[in-house]
Amino acid sequence: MSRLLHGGLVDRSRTLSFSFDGATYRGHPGDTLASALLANDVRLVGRSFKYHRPRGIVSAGSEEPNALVELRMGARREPNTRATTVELYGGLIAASQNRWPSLAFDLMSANQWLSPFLGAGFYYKTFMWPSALWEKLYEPVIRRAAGLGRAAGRPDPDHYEKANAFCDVLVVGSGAAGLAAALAAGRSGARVILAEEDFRLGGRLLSEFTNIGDGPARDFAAAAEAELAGLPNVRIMARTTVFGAYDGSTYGAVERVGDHLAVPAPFAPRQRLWRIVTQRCVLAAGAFDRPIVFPGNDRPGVMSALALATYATRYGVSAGQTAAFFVNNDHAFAAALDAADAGVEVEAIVDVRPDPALAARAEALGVRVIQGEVVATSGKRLSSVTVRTAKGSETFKVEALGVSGGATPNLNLTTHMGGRPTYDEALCAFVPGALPPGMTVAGAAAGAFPLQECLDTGARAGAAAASDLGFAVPRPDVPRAEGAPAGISAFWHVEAPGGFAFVDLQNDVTAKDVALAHKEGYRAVELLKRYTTLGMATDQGKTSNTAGLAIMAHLTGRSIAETGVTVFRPPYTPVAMGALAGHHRGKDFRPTRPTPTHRWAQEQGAVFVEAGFWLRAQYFPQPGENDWLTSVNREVKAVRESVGVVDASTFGKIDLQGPDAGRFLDRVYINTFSTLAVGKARYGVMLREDGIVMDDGTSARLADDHYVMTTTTANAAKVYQHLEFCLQVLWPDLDVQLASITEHYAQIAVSGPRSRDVLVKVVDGADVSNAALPFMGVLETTVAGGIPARIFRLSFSGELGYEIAVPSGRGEALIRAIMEAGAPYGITPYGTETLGVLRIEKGHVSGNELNGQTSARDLGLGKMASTKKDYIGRVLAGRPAFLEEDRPIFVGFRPLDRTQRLRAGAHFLAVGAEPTTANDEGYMTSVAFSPTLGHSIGLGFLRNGQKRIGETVRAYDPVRGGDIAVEVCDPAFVDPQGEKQRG
Amino acid sequence: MRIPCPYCGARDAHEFAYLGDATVTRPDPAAPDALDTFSAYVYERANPEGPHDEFWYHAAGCRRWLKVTRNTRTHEILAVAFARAEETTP
Amino acid sequence: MADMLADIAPTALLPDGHYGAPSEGVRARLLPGGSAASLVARRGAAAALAARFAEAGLVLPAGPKAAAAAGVTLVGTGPGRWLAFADDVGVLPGRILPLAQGLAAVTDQSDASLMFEVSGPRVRPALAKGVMVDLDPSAFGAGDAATTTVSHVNLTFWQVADTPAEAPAFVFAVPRSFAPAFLRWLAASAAEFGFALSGAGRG
Amino acid sequence: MSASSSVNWSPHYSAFGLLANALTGQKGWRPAWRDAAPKPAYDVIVVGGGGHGLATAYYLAKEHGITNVAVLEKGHIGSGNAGRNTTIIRSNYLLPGNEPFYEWSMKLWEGLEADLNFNAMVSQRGVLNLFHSDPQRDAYARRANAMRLAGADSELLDADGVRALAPFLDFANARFPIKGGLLQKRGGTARHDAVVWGYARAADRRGVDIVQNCEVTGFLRENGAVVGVETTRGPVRAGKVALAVAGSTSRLTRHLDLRLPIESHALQAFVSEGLKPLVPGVITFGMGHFYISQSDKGGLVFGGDIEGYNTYAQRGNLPVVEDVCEGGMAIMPLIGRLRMLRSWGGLLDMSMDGSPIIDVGPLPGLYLNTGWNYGGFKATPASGWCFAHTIARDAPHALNAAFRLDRFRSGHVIDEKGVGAQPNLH
Ligand SMILES: Cc1cc2nc3c(=O)[nH]c(=O)nc-3n(C[C@H](O)[C@H](O)[C@H](O)COP(=O)(O)OP(=O)(O)OC[C@H]3O[C@@H](n4cnc5c(N)ncnc54)[C@H](O)[C@@H]3O)c2cc1C
Ligand SMILES: NC(=O)c1ccc[n+]([C@@H]2O[C@H](COP(=O)([O-])OP(=O)(O)OC[C@H]3O[C@@H](n4cnc5c(N)ncnc54)[C@H](O)[C@@H]3O)[C@@H](O)[C@H]2O)c1
Ligand SMILES: Cc1cc2nc3c(=O)[nH]c(=O)nc-3n(C[C@H](O)[C@H](O)[C@H](O)COP(=O)(O)O)c2cc1C
Ligand SMILES: [Zn+2]
Repeated sequence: MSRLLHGGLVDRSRTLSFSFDGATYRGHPGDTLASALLANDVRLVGRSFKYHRPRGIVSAGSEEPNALVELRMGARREPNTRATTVELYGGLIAASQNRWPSLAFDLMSANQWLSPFLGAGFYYKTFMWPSALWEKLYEPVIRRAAGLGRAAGRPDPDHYEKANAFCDVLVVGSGAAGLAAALAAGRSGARVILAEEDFRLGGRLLSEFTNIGDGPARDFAAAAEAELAGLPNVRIMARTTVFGAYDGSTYGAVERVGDHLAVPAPFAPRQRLWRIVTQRCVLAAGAFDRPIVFPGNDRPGVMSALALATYATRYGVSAGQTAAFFVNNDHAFAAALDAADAGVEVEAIVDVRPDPALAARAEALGVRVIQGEVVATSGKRLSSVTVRTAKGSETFKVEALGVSGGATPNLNLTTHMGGRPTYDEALCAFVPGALPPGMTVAGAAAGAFPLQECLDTGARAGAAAASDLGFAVPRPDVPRAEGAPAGISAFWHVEAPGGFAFVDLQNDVTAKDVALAHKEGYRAVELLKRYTTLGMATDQGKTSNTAGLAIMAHLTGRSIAETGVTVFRPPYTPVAMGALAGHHRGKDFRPTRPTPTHRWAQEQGAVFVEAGFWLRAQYFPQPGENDWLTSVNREVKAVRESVGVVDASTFGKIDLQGPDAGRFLDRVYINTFSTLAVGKARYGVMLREDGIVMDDGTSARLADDHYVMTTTTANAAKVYQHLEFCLQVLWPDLDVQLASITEHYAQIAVSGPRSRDVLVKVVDGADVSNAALPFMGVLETTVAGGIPARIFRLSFSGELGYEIAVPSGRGEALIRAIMEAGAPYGITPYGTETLGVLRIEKGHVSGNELNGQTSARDLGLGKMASTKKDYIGRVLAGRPAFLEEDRPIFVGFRPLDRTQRLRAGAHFLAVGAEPTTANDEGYMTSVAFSPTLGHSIGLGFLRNGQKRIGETVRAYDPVRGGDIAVEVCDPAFVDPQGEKQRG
Repeated sequence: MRIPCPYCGARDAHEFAYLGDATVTRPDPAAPDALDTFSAYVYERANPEGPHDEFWYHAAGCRRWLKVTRNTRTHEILAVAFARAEETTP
Repeated sequence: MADMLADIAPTALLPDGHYGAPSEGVRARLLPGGSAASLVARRGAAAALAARFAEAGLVLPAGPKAAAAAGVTLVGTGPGRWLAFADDVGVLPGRILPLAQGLAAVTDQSDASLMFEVSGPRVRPALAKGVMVDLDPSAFGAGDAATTTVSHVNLTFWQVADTPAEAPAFVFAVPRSFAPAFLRWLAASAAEFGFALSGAGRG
Repeated sequence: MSASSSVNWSPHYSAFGLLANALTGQKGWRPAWRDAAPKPAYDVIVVGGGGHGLATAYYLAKEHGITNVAVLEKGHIGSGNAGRNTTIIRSNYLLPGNEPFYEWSMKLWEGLEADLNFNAMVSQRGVLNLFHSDPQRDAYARRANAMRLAGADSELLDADGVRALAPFLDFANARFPIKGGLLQKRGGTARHDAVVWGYARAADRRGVDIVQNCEVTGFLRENGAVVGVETTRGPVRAGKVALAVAGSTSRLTRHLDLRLPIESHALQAFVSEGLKPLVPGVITFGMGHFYISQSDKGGLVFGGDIEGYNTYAQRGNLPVVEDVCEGGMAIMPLIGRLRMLRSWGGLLDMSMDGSPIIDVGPLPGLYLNTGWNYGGFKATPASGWCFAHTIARDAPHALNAAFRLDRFRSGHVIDEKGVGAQPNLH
């Protein structure tokens, strides 16, 4: 056990047991998986990406590049989970990943001996011969070796949700700077959200043995938290990572609601996505401790100096029986002393600088200070380090080495909207450049490293944000903090012979790889990144990027500032895709819209089909019918011979009123509506301004200044939006009012020769005779005992037919009444399939023909277009291409051999023509088996089709093995004169 | 991105449908060169970098067409107004 | 959690009952059907219309607000556009139509929406899971209304006029065909606080 | 090859070379391409060092013997869409104006590595477009047959066929059930950066100057003709100036007072953390905006719809991120616990009919290559090949004959999606 005897913010009174790679261990509440593993002396936790080198834990936070595990089991398995951010819970199960057969013995580690061949970009130069082997051999091998963890192969069983929050000031991070900012803003009354990714507030304050005011820094954090918790205008969100900065001062954040539990609490989500809309943001995200590149720097046991100290101070864990530090800055030096204070056996602090400011304090604690550089390490897990000094070299035994090359401000969120960091020579670090609107940066994230500056900049930023917004900010009362020096001397890379010196631990990018990229001309930082994959791993190079750039700068002889830096993009840390989807998965991916008669249709045994968000009855199988075609044939026959009923409520319906309604319709339809008589309906076609058909439907005139329009189901919203555009933008002088009535009305169609007989029984006495309600007539009356209704005598099927619109709440009652009234005639419910067959038999165009590529002329509707007026799309429908003879025109098709089946999607070729694009003459859009005719029929577009009626062409369908001769015919297969619908 | 709708207040842009360039106006359909002017109206765009006048429709809100001036480089919204000038407010 | 909805058809309203945690943090009630209409002022007639309504003791709010008077709730949904709701089915044809005569287009919308009253001690945090409008009392108070999109459903809602900031009640007018989806979202969102649904019947 | 011996050309890549260098401390490597400075004049200037610009230069040299060519790139090569796309290659187009062109591109991909002596990791693992309704199936059948007519491969799968390829999709509880898919087995992915570097190196080895950090800021005009460009590194004259700057096209044509049928829009793309092999090929969802593949490094590479508004900011917003992940969860609910690692955006040249423009003009001396929408990566070889032909011969090749600029005026638009003159809907 490496648990120190006392100290740390873990609850030693309670023990949690957990397992890693099958062995059982114990930890305490307050531990992370990483601290608990270290406490149990587990140092080897994973294997690296390319060379499968043994790796341990290097950080104590979300920047962790190494200690990635598969957490949980079965469908809940989460690959690539950073042990350093997993809050320990009882029963936790984790396993190492990217190793085979075992973590201790990984065969793929042989890769490291091949490293001379596997340098940066090696794959671009090889595996090309023979080319067929790429997919068959090389790529599968590369793929199996690459990747990290394994996804669970099953649907995620947990629930996610999204939530919205609004505030005046969002503070990101709850270290000294964040707490000071939240206090300053919160005390003014501004609405503040304080988001902290850790499960405990305090940031570095939890890990540093320093004083603020009269007490330990931790106490300050606790007191600040208590005060903030007491302010009603402040909301503290722990376990919440702000992952992205977006336009409109919108921030994305993810709250890990249930990740610290074995399974999420009942009825609570696993994670919650927050969209936070704020006026101001104070970024107080701290800084990362970055490594120094030296040979052997990836040995398990080599870690960040601050992390080593954090494990000791916050978790009461010594990362090894003995430890040493290798640093170039005071902050890490102080952390080393904190570690010693906490009880870690510190052998030595190796500092590259001649006189570290804190040397005296170290000596006082009995810690040796060596001026020099670590040049080598050894051991499967670290057992010794070799230091090069002015006097020569020295090797000594240690189990842990804390390394720090300085602090890298955590400015990740500042670049999400295009800001570029700038290099600060004095700090040896990139600091934020241009900021997203409304953002300020405080504390270490801004390069204000000393604790006092963190408090000061935080308080200032919080106060400024609130006062900017008009809040009266009380004079910030910033406590005094113990001053620690913040000296640093630039130092990146120990040039020494020997083993691998890693820049990017996770992607196995070495200093040699950077040199190779330089040699091959991939010198721009973005090219360096892409050629070597530096910074592209799951940690996004939070700790490694700067050293990589520094090495490239050294090679090119340019400064680091000139060399520049790659940018961070959202998310700050990887975000579960489940959280980004929230509630919207499975059946809840999108709303399901039932029609008004859904329940009734269910009772009738309907099979349903998706139509956009709607669910419509597709057909109504009867007992004994075991394929859909039998049912559909029966339904079609019923309509043609007697009567059928279908729910047509999904059509878009728009109410148009106002003195200019008629004139308006004249401008949006190709045909004329202002002359339509009151009480009559007319079929209309609308174009887009580019001359292509947008939609079709009927509009009826209910009064001089009142029309009602129907649109296709698919285009309901689009047409409404278009009409509003015409009214509000194109012709604001027209006095027309629109209202969507799609939801208010159920619309039930009754069709077939006996439909009038049924209607007579359904209406409350109104005269619906042919004379009173002729074809295309409209009647407002009541039905089924007082239900207000509009009856339109329309026909999509070609039969005598009516569409009855009633308030949607009464739709079910109406259809039941119709069924009852129709019983004597064997009234038959039908669905979308039969609707399709009926309209294909009749040669009516529908969605497959109105595909956004066809003009009115193409559809055979050119004659409808008025030549007496302008309308949307008229001018551009007159372009030369639209008038070409050769354009595919709407016609019908039937197989020469009537037993053959037609297929939508077949293309037409002249008989004997080569199947080439050049010979392509059109395509079949819709087909059906016509029970009325007893054979398959089709609709489609054929070059110059109208003129070729009677010709034979090939319907070529190679993708389904079809190639049949078809006869071109008029599209109206049934009742071409339209006598039935008028009868 | 949030668009301050003059009626509804600031809303996330995903409540709106975008149409694009609001500087073009429907030409005279009766003019002899209508084919050219309509082609230009429908297809040709300045596509500027910087301030851009554009149409947005508040589809999930008040269903008004808005004329928004937005910087296409920064996404800053510079001005918003109803497309129909004398919108029948209140 | 996801299982809570797994066996309920997405095409029907959730059945009445209690969902989620045992507490009752959020309540929703399907309001009995009344009558509803949309009102759209004729070109340039909004002011005259408002004046005429005012004379009749009704308030046409000049913005996204809900005003209740004399048994009618008038909700602003756009410039010159309102939704009118009344419990009594006779009110709209009887009063609104004659008032609007010549100044506005009136369209019956009585069956267009289902109306849910949503309340309870945790109503705001539950609604925040879909409503993208700031519901803090400082930003949205009694009588405020919004037309917006919630969990892929476009709808209009308002805070009931006489409900206080500490115990607000909201009415959601949800397009009828989207009501099942709305309730599924609401139940999922309110489950952690405990959710009681009534008025929706057997579903 | 016209290489002069004074230049340090990149050596030929071979297994032997790799071995030799491994044993000699990588001493033999040279820059993959020279970092050229602009000369005062060239026969042809190609503006834009993305895939299309570099391929154009390469084919000018290789196919037409025109080697006095410069590619001027404002940043580093591949910093535009070429370096930020989701790498899908396919030739599953519908319309006659498009399909033969994209099929030619497929053919060039198939021989690319041997041609360039650079492994661009062209991986023909299949592109599967799911469909969820009968009308969608009909539309895909029409497309599949159009592909066959152009000599491409295509298959129409039913739900069982899809299940056999991708058993991890949601066949049990999907809001929009999977009814089948259109499969192009020859489709797949290629490594985006490698394509850029491969063309750059191959063009360089044929004498083309690749000039980085050289932004074109205006044009040199004489008698109405374009005779060169202004750049941040001074004026450069040229017999012909060819634009291949994708989403930046209007920024340049503004200097010539041209209004084009182009809008600039942003598309985001996403990559997950690295995973062991999971997704075999490319899969697209037919009822939402989501498509996915897996890179050789193990990251799931995925994307969805464009942002939908004109923009020159190379980034997107949260609603699209959510929309994409909702689509992902809708068909592949096992991704719930996998994590999005990085998102980024690219600047698309969305055209008014969703199809490209490769043409001579519209001014003398000027040549246009634009309108690639979200789909120009797959076009890279054919675009370069056809553009080179168009520049060299002053006339389009039959393969790009439909990509004329005047098609909008004549009405010969090529609108695959049928949404009309609204770029954000293509
Ligand atoms: C997120 C995303 C995903 C995509 N996915 C796919 C996909 O899966 N499959 C597919 O086929 N296509 C895809 N595309 C589209 C494809 O990437 C582009 O169509 C294609 O890359 C464009 O051609 P290009 O490579 O030449 O463009 P770019 O790489 O953008 O090249 C243009 C170059 O011009 C330079 N430039 C601009 N202005 C100037 C100037 N003034 N002076 C000098 N240089 C200048 C730019 O810096 C840039 O390097 C995607 C695009 C994006 C953004
Ligand atoms: N003297 C030096 O040279 C030096 C250098 C660096 C740091 N420091 C010390 O480090 C501390 C810096 O204080 P600070 O307040 O600036 O930082 P901090 O590191 O104490 O706190 C930052 C907090 O932000 C959180 N965080 C980061 N990104 C986040 C995100 N996207 N979403 C939510 N939470 C996020 C972190 O978990 C952390 O708790 C001080 O204690 C200072 O003394 C000193
Ligand atoms: C196909 C593809 C795969 C990518 N894989 C990764 C990856 O594994 N890790 C990573 O950090 N970035 C990856 N990226 C994204 C790049 O880091 C970078 O974001 C992208 O090229 C855009 O450049 P920019 O972010 O510098 O603007 C990938 C990009 C593409 C196009
Ligand atoms: Zn609005």
